[in-house]
Amino acid sequence: MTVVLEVKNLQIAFGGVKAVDGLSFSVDAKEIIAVIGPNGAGKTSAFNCITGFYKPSSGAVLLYGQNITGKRPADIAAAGVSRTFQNLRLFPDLTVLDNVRAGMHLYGGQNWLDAILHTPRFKRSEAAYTEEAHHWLDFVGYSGARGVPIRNLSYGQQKHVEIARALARKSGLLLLDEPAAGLNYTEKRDLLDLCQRIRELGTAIVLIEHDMGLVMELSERIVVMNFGKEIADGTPAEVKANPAVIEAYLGKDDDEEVSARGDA
Amino acid sequence: MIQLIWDGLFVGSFYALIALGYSMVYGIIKLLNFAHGDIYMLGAFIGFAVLTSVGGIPASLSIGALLVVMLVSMLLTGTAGVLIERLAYRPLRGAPRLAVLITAVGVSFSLEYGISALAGPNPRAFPIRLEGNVFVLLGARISLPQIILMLIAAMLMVLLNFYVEKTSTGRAMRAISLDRNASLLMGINVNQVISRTFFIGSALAGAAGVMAGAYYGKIDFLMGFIIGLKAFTAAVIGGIGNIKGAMLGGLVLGFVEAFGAEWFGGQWRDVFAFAVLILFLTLRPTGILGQRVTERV
Amino acid sequence: MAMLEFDNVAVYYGKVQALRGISLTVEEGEIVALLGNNGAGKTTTLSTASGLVKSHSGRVSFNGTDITKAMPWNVVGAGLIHVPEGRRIFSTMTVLENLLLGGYLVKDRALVAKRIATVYELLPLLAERSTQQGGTLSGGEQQMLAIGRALIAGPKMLMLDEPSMGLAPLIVARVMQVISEIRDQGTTVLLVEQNARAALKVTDRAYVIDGGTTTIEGRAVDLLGDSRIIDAYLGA
Amino acid sequence: MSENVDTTLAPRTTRPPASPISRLFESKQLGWIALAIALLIPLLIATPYSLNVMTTAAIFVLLASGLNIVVGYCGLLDLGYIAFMAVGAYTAGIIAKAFDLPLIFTIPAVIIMTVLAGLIIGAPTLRLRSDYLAIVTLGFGEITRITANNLSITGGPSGIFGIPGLLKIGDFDLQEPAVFYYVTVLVVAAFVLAAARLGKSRLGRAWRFVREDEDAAEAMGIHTYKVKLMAYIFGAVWGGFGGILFAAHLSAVSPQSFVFLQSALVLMAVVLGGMGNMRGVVIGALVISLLPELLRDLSTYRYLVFGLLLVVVMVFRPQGFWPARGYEPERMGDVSDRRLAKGTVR
Amino acid sequence: GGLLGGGGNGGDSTGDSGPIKLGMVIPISGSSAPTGAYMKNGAQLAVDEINKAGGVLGRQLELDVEDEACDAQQSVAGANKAVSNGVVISVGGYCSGATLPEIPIFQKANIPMIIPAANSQDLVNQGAKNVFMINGTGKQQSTAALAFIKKQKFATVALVDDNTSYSKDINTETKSQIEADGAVKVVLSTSVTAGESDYSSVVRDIMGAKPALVYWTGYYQEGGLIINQLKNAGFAGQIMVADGSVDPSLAQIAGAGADGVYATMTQTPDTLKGAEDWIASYKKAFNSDPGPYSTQSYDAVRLAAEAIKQAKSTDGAAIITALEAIDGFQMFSGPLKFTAEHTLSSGGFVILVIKDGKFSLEDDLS
Ligand SMILES: Nc1ncnc2c1ncn2[C@@H]1O[C@H](COP(=O)(O)OP(=O)(O)OP(=O)(O)O)[C@@H](O)[C@H]1O
Ligand SMILES: Nc1ncnc2c1ncn2[C@@H]1O[C@H](COP(=O)(O)OP(=O)(O)OP(=O)(O)O)[C@@H](O)[C@H]1O
Ligand SMILES: CC(C)C[C@H](N)C(=O)O
Ligand SMILES: [Mg+2]
Ligand SMILES: [Mg+2]
Repeated sequence: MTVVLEVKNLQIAFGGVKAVDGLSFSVDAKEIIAVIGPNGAGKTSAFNCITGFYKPSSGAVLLYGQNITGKRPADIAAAGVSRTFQNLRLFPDLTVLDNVRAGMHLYGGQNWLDAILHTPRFKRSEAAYTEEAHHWLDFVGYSGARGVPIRNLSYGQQKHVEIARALARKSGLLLLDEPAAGLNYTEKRDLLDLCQRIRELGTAIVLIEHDMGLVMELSERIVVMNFGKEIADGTPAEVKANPAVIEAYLGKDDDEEVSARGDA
Repeated sequence: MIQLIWDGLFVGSFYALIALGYSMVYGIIKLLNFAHGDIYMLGAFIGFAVLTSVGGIPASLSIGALLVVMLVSMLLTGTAGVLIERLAYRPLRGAPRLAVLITAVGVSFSLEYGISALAGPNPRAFPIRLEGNVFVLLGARISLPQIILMLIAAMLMVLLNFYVEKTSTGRAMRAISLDRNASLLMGINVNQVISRTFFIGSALAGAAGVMAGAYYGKIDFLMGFIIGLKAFTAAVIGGIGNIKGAMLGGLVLGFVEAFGAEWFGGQWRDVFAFAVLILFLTLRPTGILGQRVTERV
Repeated sequence: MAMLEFDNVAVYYGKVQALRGISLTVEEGEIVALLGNNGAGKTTTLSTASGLVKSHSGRVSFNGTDITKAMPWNVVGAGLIHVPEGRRIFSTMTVLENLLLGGYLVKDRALVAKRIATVYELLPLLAERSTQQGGTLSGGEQQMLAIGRALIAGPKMLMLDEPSMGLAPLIVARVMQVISEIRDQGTTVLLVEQNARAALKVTDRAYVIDGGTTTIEGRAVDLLGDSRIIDAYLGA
Repeated sequence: MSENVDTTLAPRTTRPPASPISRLFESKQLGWIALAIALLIPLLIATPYSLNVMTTAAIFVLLASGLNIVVGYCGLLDLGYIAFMAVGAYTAGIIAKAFDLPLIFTIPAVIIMTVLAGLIIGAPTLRLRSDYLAIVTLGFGEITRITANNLSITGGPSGIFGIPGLLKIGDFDLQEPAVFYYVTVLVVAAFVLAAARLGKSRLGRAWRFVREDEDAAEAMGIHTYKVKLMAYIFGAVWGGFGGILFAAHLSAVSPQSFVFLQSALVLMAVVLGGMGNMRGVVIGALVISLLPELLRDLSTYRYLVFGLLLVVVMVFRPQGFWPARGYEPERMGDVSDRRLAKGTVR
Repeated sequence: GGLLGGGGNGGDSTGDSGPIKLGMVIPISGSSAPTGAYMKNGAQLAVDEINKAGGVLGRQLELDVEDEACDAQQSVAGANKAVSNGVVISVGGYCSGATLPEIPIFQKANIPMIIPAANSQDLVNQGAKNVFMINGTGKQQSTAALAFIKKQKFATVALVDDNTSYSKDINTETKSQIEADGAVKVVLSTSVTAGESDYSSVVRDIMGAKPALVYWTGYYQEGGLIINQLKNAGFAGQIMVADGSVDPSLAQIAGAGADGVYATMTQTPDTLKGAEDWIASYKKAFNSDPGPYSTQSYDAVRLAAEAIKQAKSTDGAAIITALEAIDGFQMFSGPLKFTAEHTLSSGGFVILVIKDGKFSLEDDLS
């Protein structure tokens, strides 16, 4: 198994708050890993450190063994990390298709001179962009209008577009920050299915999620954080039974909040 | 040297007073109100009209008369600001920000050439002129009118700062600037608060206009243009949208200009001032007091 | 008399019709849930009540007064408070300032202070963070703040748009508990939730919105056993 | 945007699908029709005045199309855009006069100088957001003008006069007003077309991504710095060519032509026309440059009326005359906007 | 005619019937607008008088005023408009910077220019055959200034301009003449930015340099402020201003300190004997006092009429020949005879002084 991502002893603090305080985990190819933990545990901050939006104060992030710690987001993205955001970060005035095309920026295929001269190369690459965009929208099961600006979409629709955009990046690692938030039961089932199909593309997934049903069913391993620290790392079954995790996060009455239950 | 600092401080307080209105309006509706300098001009002309219609004023009364005229002018420019917002800016709520900016330029043209059509394009000598004892302090010549004007300016600024920082209307202003729809859900009458902001900002500019008329002695229909740009600059140096920053920015700009003129000669003063500004902003991209918005991703 | 009543309300965004005749009632003291797929029109329904969105036709009334055309601040003044989707915390203001803004229309300062104290009791996490900037709170912390902020206004009725979104399981339970506590203290609640199972546990009645119209209505206990609901929103 | 929210509550632009008329307007042929009209007009009215005004308007269109790259596409508020035209005009004027060269031969030098100017102005502004950027660009504009006013190589406040024409071969002089008008229109049309094409390319999309959300753009692997610099450079080159035409047209360059107001007017053209949409911007530029001329006979009331008209127009058309539509065909080769936001995801 | 109508009625006044059109491109908007109004009135007065007396060549005169806002681009449009409207001669020109690019346009259209006010040396340097200047040039003004400075034995001089071409022109010219002469010392030569209110920095510089005379070469708006601020700062030396500052408002703006301020200026109606009637008729026509360049504009029109009369034609070349031949035509600045450069033989500069807020003749430098 090749190791895709390795996070070693990551730390970052804001003022007095140690948002991430010594996080370490690694992700193998095609693996799906969940990061869970109470609100404010530092999950999103960890994502931000990995993707270069925050500069970690110490620790290292290795992608395919190559150190990417502290590089700027665009370089990390180019190195092969793709992500979605907890609060949607789409381009609201642009069309659905353009939003997905954003994920294909690194494909290249044309330069500005091609564009000005409308060379055949340019036309070919534009056609390819559009075709790919439709492909990824179909892949995530998006059935809404595609030529309209993102603003006109409901929240759930936007979530799908964001995933399509991230997939269009075709990178080996996908970080999803709470993809199921705001989705109802049926939609979560679709998401589950989608993640499995993504894995089949050869992409490893790290997802932050609060929906335990989804997490338990989907992930091979779960990293649990609390107050920036890692309090557990193991299989779903191990984590579920871990008293510290129950205490800090799950609560005793574990099936209460699970809307997408494992046995569904 | 002391003279230099004093002169910079004095001009700077004019900049600051106008920058305040700029910054307030910017803070709340993110509008670079290019017509703001023209409100200052309007204030001066209202003062002029009031004074000439009253007729001769005994020189001894000039400070008192000035204060009264200033109040009248503040009231009227404030109202003008509210009207302009109503008619020209409010219909553009929710429109792209630059659209409002262009409207503001249109308003600026209208004010300038409207006054020029009404009062003629000639510069006018202001009917009262603040003249007073000059004394020398640490080698700098300082005049009584300068001190009085700076006191008035400082007082207005302190009041305003209190209003914005400590009252609930002030808090509402800041809230609107952050998220207008969420402010609506707090029960904030957004229209009313914006109107108030325009009133206050414009009244301050009006006060500055009267003060400038009385101190410098000349007013004309284009007098707001350059100082408007300066105030804009000052507001940005201070951290646009930030009230204290605007005051500070005004004073800093006054100093930088004074030193620029001293070191490089009058013709290079603005080049120096802008170069300093650019350099400064590259080092501190959000101005002196502007919040470094740690964007959460 | 119903506390909140929608009578055949239609809403357009430009030429897109989002609501195609919503009718519903919420009685005083009830917790009513609104369920529905993404894009069904739940958020639009709440926004219409709070005056953020203007309806095309139909009528909305609150406590017997017609608020169809009321301005948002008048709706708030009447005691109908909307906690919006996505929390919408004032990001560069402190937690305390956010709470104070919740009490913007309350002229009695002592009352505001008292309510803040109550909120701090109810949601102790906020007390700890009272001087932190709202924008730097974690998602769950922000949701607490949004609810707390709404309570400072002293609402007669609270409309919550997906309050459990992004919250940890323990907190979801806590939020639902807080919602029942709020109701027990006399505040009526209209709750939009994707987490139907959690929502139906605390609600009295629920409506399902589909394609901009209210399709199913019933008591929560009944709906929990309704196959249409189970298939679409609960899972077996 | 730092808002910690989704966009559901934010004011949205909801534009209906294209009506048949606007579809006609958006057709590919429109540009050619406009060009044909521009080329035919002199056959109807060819007074020195109308030629002069139309030439000025055409140059203004070029400027607006350049600024549209910076502001409309990339969202960088530039209040000192006229500086690029100044750099172009002075470079061309100085070189042409010093070596008594037709202006056409100064093109390489102008490109070099404007690219440099784009880099110099772009580099320090890259970290700045929106309005801080505005003041810095305004500052650069003023620095450029005042420097030109104070240096002797630029002719000081009087500027440079008697600049040679674009090109003269025997009896054929491009400077002949009607000929010059045609040359200008063709050059401008080429630049406008190029700018419009850039807008619809990978680079053009990258500009828009940066405009909408820099962080998200970075996450897509887009180097926001590089992309913004490209916008400045293209804008600068467009401005530089505007400068050459300007110098040729007036045969004179002086600092008063590059005051802040000029930058504001170009910006006005872009916004009034419809940011980001090249066709709209062309119309905006024509309106902004022709309107004051049409109002010339009002003499003293000219700018009062101009100002009021601006306000009224903006109030009634806040998006500009012809904004970027924000829609595209649903499928390739599909002209209609099928299935408007009706479909829900499930 | 508007933008589109320009061609329709243009051209015919060069024919033999209808009114003869005089073009006048001057600032109607912008910060120089006040002077534009004075000039327009002065010209209109002459047109009316001439028309009342039967016109020229049996035809009436008509003034075509175009705005240039002191901006090159606008003046080019204005000049082209005038050409399209069929003017046979131009009698405008206030801002040198805006007037310069008009020259090739009028030249190409074979239209002579009588420039009443603009007087930068650059205008002369163009060497255009069709340009005639009836205001003294910058060089002549500097010469007059130096003559007066030496006469009054001012040992040290500070030169201040406003960074416009006209103003800087006089500053540099005066400076080089003074330096060439050697008797007087220039202790400061600097610029300010026009359009502001606070000139404390230049005041500081002047106070530091302690000149016996300050020569302000810009316009009256800023001139008034600088005089006032200098006096408030306790400046004890003398102040002199150039012709751009000669305006009744100068003294009003400068306030109490204005008395005793000198000016280099061509004769104005106020200082001319026998101009009272003229002032009265101006007042009657426009209900206001004449201002700077009202007289020159008036003279420009009269001169144009005279030249057309002499040429017996409205053809440009004929008018130019007639203008070159004119000798002894009476103007406010005295009898006219153009030099080979088409400028006044003597600038006609005199020194005025402000007394009780009014300019009066101090020294005719003869
Ligand atoms: N830019 C910032 N400035 C200051 N504090 C921050 C910043 N970003 C995060 N924090 C703080 O760091 C802690 C961790 O936040 P983070 O967003 O990573 O939590 P999380 O685990 O993603 O929580 P949730 O599940 O609620 O989204 C929180 O206490 C938060 O307030
Ligand atoms: N401002 C808007 N402009 C255009 N269309 C809109 C706008 N807001 C919502 N819509 C459309 O109206 C419909 C209802 O949207 P709404 O946000 O009310 O749905 P919702 O039920 O809250 O969905 P979700 O669960 O995803 O939040 C959707 O189809 C959406 O695309
Ligand atoms: C005083 C004026 C006659 C000077 C004129 N403005 C010029 O530029 O030449
Ligand atoms: Mg998070
Ligand atoms: Mg919703």
